[in-house]
Amino acid sequence: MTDLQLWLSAAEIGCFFSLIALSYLLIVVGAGFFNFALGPYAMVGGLATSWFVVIKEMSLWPSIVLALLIVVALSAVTELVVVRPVQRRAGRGDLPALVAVAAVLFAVQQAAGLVFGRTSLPGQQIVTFDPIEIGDAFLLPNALLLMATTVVVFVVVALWVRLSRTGRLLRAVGDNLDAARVLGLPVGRIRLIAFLVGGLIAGIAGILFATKSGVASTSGLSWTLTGFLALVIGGTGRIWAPLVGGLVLGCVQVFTPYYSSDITPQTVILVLALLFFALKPEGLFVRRVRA
Amino acid sequence: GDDSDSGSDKPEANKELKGDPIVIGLDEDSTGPGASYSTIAGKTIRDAVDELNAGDGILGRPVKLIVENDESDPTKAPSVIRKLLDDGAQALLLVTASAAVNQSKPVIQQAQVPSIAPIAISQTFATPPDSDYAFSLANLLDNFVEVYCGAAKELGYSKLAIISDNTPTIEGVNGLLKPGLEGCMDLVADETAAVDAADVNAQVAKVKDADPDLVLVSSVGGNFEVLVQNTLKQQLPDVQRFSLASIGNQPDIWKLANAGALEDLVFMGSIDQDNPRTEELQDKLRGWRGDDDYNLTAYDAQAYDSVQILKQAIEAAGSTEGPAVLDALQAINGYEASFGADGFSISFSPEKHTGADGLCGLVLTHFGADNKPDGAWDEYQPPC
Amino acid sequence: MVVEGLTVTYGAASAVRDVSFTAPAGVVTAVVGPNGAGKSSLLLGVYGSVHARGSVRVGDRDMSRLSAMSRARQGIAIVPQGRQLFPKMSVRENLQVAAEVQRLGRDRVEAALDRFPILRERSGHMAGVLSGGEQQMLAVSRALMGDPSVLLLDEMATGLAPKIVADLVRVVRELADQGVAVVLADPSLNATGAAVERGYVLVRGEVVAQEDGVERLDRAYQGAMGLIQKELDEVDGEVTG
Amino acid sequence: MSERGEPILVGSGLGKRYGGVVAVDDVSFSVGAGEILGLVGPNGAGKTTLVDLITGAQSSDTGQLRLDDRPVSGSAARRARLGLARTFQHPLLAPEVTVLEALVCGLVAGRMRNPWQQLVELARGAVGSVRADYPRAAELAAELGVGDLDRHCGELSLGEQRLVEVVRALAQDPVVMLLDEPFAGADHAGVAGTVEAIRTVQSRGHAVVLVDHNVDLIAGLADRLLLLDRGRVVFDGDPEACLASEEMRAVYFGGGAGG
Amino acid sequence: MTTTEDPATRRTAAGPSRATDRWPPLAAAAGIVLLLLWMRGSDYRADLLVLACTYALVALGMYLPFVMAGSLSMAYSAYAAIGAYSVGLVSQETSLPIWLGWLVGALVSAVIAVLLSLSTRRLSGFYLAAVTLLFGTAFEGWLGIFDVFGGAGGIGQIRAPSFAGWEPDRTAQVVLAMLLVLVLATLLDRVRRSSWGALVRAMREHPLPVEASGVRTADLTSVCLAVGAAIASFGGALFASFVRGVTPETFTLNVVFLAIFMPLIGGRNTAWGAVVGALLVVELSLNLDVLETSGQLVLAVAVLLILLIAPAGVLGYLGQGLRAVTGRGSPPTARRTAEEQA
Ligand SMILES: Nc1ncnc2c1ncn2[C@@H]1O[C@H](COP(=O)(O)OP(=O)(O)OP(=O)(O)O)[C@@H](O)[C@H]1O
Ligand SMILES: Nc1ncnc2c1ncn2[C@@H]1O[C@H](COP(=O)(O)OP(=O)(O)OP(=O)(O)O)[C@@H](O)[C@H]1O
Ligand SMILES: [Mg+2]
Ligand SMILES: [Mg+2]
Repeated sequence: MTDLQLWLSAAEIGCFFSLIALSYLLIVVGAGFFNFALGPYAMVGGLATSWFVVIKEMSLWPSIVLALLIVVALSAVTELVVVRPVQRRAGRGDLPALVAVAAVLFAVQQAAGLVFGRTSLPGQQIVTFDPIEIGDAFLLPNALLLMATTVVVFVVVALWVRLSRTGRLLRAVGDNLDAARVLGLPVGRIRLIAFLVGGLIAGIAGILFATKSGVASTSGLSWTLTGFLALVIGGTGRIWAPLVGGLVLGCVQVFTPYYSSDITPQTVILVLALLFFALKPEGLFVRRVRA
Repeated sequence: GDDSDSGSDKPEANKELKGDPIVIGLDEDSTGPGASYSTIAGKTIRDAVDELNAGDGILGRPVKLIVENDESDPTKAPSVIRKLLDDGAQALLLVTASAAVNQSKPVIQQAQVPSIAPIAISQTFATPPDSDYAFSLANLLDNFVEVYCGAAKELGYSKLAIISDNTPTIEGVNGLLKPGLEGCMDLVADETAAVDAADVNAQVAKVKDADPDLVLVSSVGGNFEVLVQNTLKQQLPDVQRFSLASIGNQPDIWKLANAGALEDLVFMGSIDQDNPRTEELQDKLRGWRGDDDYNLTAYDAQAYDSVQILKQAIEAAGSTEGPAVLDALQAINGYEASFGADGFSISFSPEKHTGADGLCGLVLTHFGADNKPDGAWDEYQPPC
Repeated sequence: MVVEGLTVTYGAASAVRDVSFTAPAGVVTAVVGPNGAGKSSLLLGVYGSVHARGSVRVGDRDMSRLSAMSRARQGIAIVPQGRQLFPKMSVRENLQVAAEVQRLGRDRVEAALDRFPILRERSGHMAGVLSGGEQQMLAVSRALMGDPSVLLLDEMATGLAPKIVADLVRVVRELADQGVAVVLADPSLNATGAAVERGYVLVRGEVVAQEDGVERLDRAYQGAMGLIQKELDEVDGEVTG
Repeated sequence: MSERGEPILVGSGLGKRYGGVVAVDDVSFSVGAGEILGLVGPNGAGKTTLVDLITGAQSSDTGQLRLDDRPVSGSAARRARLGLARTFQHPLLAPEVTVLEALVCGLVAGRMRNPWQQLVELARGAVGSVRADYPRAAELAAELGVGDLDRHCGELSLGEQRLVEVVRALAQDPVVMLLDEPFAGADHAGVAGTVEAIRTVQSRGHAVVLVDHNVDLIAGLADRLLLLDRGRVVFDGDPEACLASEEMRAVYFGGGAGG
Repeated sequence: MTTTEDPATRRTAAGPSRATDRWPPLAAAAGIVLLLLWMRGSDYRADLLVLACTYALVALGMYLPFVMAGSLSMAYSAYAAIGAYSVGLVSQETSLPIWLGWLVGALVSAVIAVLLSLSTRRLSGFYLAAVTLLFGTAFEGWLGIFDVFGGAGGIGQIRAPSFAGWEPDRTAQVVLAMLLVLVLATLLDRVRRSSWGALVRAMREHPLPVEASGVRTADLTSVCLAVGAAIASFGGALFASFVRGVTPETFTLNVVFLAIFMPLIGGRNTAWGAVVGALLVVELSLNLDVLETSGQLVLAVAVLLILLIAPAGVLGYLGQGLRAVTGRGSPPTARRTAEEQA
């Protein structure tokens, strides 16, 4: 495990996974279910940016802003037009919401295919300087940007959730929705904020990661799944847990194929997960309260 | 529903065609993982049918194309074929992933409907069992092996590394390729990555450790191939890279690569601008699409040729009766293809349902510094 | 506070039907009734956190159109029934959340922690690990945090030891004396009767009696329950007979 | 069946601490056949925790428990199979289950002790050979005054839910039934139903452990009172004596104010 | 195939009534006859029906653990694949009748389901979803790697099913498949309304009191998952027996998502909802030419519309309509605690 290049790769993709996982976590905290539509949000972020730049020949920054607006709008629509009415009508519990966002996942993916085309588009380089050479390894400008952004996002979100008014209300809504409603917390607004911030982070992640090998309308599902895995590995107990999860997942994905061509990363993750659950059955970072 | 760009001059339908239309079923992969290449062929098939309808049709009858999408899902493929048959398809064109194509063989066999897989390169489809009515056009993988080995011998490559994606299609391809390649080179590294992998530095690092003369990327193309080529270019800038056909036939993908990342990559092309029929078809497509820069791909040519071959066969048979058309197809001999080198031809016989005659349907093509194919590779070309 | 024509519905069923009542400032008004009569629904309807029709006025301000949060900011406070806390947040954070809803300062949070010694002691613990009574204390001091002008107490004494109840009764009386309109809902007047001055009997979502004085109220309640018992017996008789 | 008064459930030296908080401290008690043991004490005295320790909802740090003279240990489910049934201080009823179904759960639980029994019961459910549970549950509900059997538990008021929980516990036909504040927020009918349930258990020669702050009620029902304060037993004995005791006044009523 | 949905009218105090027990299967039997009339002669429609039965079995497999017990397992693609490959392997490696593959597949799936659930028995449902998801994706990889499974090409030319010398033709196979679905749905629906079902549904929201009444909820969850996995593996076995082939890509994660959709769009208050959902999914994603191609988009939008318009699913909606017509009972009032002020 001395090849620096591999560590850099692991860190890069790990950062991407952890950003998606962080968006998951925010929505888990605020709304109490897994928003499987996050992968497609990230995809739309990346794809729309490239579409504006490549097909519509707009310049980069307006494209990014426009794409992020689209993503954030999508996220808001998911909450306002889909999840909220569905939960109101079908009763609470995560089942209807889960099914609804799974449907959104497919709808966004297909709709993006219709709008932006089904072929891949190249990701847009936001910063351009020569790759930094560290020993015989290269750090690409966008990888550096992705890592730096990840650190900033995590710090900001952690502070926000812990210390800000909205952050505290967000945790309260996630902790006991009934109580939040009874006390008159602005539940709808808080949840919307969770979706907006979650969508924004996913969108940024998608834009930054698209430079790696382009982005296509079908990227959404696999991003949804890898983000979910990162969340699983890290757990939902702490804000920085997704970062841990994402980096672990990144390492597994990079180093498994390096050390064995027969064992797939999925197998390694499965074995790791089983071992981990066997050794630490109470899970990571759980907080127990009484019944 | 096709997009009719303003600048195009699409052929107008000939109003004089009479009689029941001849129904051709098209299984296209318009939304699944194979959409990026399947739709290229699908579009050209539509154009070719429009062209027929603007001319004499087939047997003086109009041609109707019915389209279904199996999303590259082998589970769905047989049903999609049956649906096309239910809707009256008298011949089938299958431009979908090979795993899906292979699943539909028993259905085709049972229904006795002549079927062509224009872009398939796997042996399985057009060889027994259940292949009485199944035909393929392009050069198959054993030809690929001959060409790669020919190049290796000519240029003195002895250490080969392969990087593959994990799709069933490629696994099938590799199963046929590898034994052949091992006959002419040492396989020093054989790496696989998930087709949706986010990073392939690990695989490339292992390839680097093996110090090969030649790296072959075996993939369905798309983002995966770009990721590999980007990484290879960075980590092993001086090693010769070969690829299968896909990357050359997916113009949209080239843009995804880092600047110059595809330079000197050699792929198994099938387009040779010296072939007059190639040029003719390219001009046609440019006209139809109103795009003067359109670069003809092998998928376009193979799709176009398959429609022409069907037309020939049905007209020779005088009807659309399956067995009659089958006989006529098996009598196709020396059809001059619009892909491959000048002189490349396609023939079928009862024993040979794979069309390509000889190796020169394949043209080793290399990329230029602008990440675009830059014509036939100077170093080596297969003999005809 | 004046409430007119209040109707609370859950989906198709209505829990409170067209109830009107007043809760004058400076007075402790009780709402008594059997389990399921609609007392809690009534209080929540007044507070604005369930779907309700009808008008709620405090002084001359009409609250009917306001959200629960706005009503809280206008000085309505509630001790809801059941465990309406945020179990995985600390005791202090629970108070902070309520303070944020009402836009109150930090000092209020600290003051609320001091209302019961145990809360200060446990201020860093998660609210979910407190004992039932301790949780109730947290809910009470949360409601008293912001100097409300209307105080809605739903089974305030639930799970509290007699000593604490006695203290609370005293506090409630004091607040009333300072001009707060207190509404106290309970299925029985045993524990909290000492605080009550007047009240309503609520049965099946409707007000069936209004009385001044605890004894008279209690008698009216007993009477209403006896009536119901008789009604039930009659129905039973019809069915079996 | 044990002779009345013969100890059924005996705890000795039970203790539990959470970090620095001592919730239960060296508590010993005993409850006999047909007896009712009342647990009283100020808020946070450790009553619920003691119930948790007995039923296995929490594991105890110290002490032993014997039921019918056999040691009791292990998970909550295991102890329940030995005959312990309980209610929760805050009712825990699944909102989408009807009242009748909630009671049926109590009846069927005893037949599903291990995976095999669960499979067998599943098969019996599939072929529809178990229909007796529903009428029996309905009968029980009628006896204890639980109405609205077809309503969903989530639609019940809190007081109604509490009574349903008591009846569910009774449906398990427990050897020892532990009720955590069943009278809190109950109306006349609720109190009557709960008392009926307690009497039923008692009449079967089984025991009841009763926690509540309604001292009058509990003193009237219980054969014995255990007064807890800060996790320790400060008084153990006859209800009358307990009510009159100095300890009671000091730790519970405070300043002489009677219940 | 409609049942009365409202649990409140569904049961009298005497328990599940015999009338509501009987007529859904009768309606379903009538449905089978109609579907057979519709299918007559068309191979394609036979395919669709078998695909619908396959999906229905996978969805029924999810019914017990997911809809009733609330445990989301995402390994259903793997269970279906296990069923299919068992049939394939029995056909390829032995000369035993292929229906043995059905049993083997069910057994193996059940065992795996139990092992996976044991590994997370003390964790929240989220971890079960995760582990099963991991298993599902890893399993797909293993199918491609190990030679016995035939690599990427999978196993083809599976022997035709036969029972004691009788080889049912395609139509007979379709009929058998539909009967199997009918029987399983009937049984599952009875289970849902039995006391066992009540306990499982109670456990979903609050495991603690169930545990406190003497039932190990972890065991009960495992039992649900095992039974569900076995039923889902029948789906795979059915598909492989009918299509007579299977590849690693036959059952992918897509199937899992579809199976999550099905019980909800059909109606989660009855096991028949899963069946109706499967029919709808097949109809929407394969047989409908609304947008020439994008079945997935149509399906996704349809799912959303159903969730919004008929939250109790299609059957729930029909049931409500039926009740409105016959004037029996009131619509179910969903639990709406402290509904948010508009
Ligand atoms: N979330 C809900 N959904 C449907 N019905 C409800 C809901 N909450 C309460 N109800 C019904 O509304 C009626 C009034 O309930 P409410 O809780 O207001 O009664 P209560 O008088 O406070 O009773 P208790 O003394 O038991 O607390 C009851 O019949 C109850 O079943
Ligand atoms: N998990 C825990 N962590 C920290 N402290 C705890 C925990 N569980 C209980 N306690 C503390 O233990 C003490 C005893 O709690 P318990 O619930 O047993 O009291 P109780 O006698 O039932 O009181 P009440 O009458 O208010 O219900 C309380 O002070 C409580 O805060
Ligand atoms: Mg109430
Ligand atoms: Mg307690």
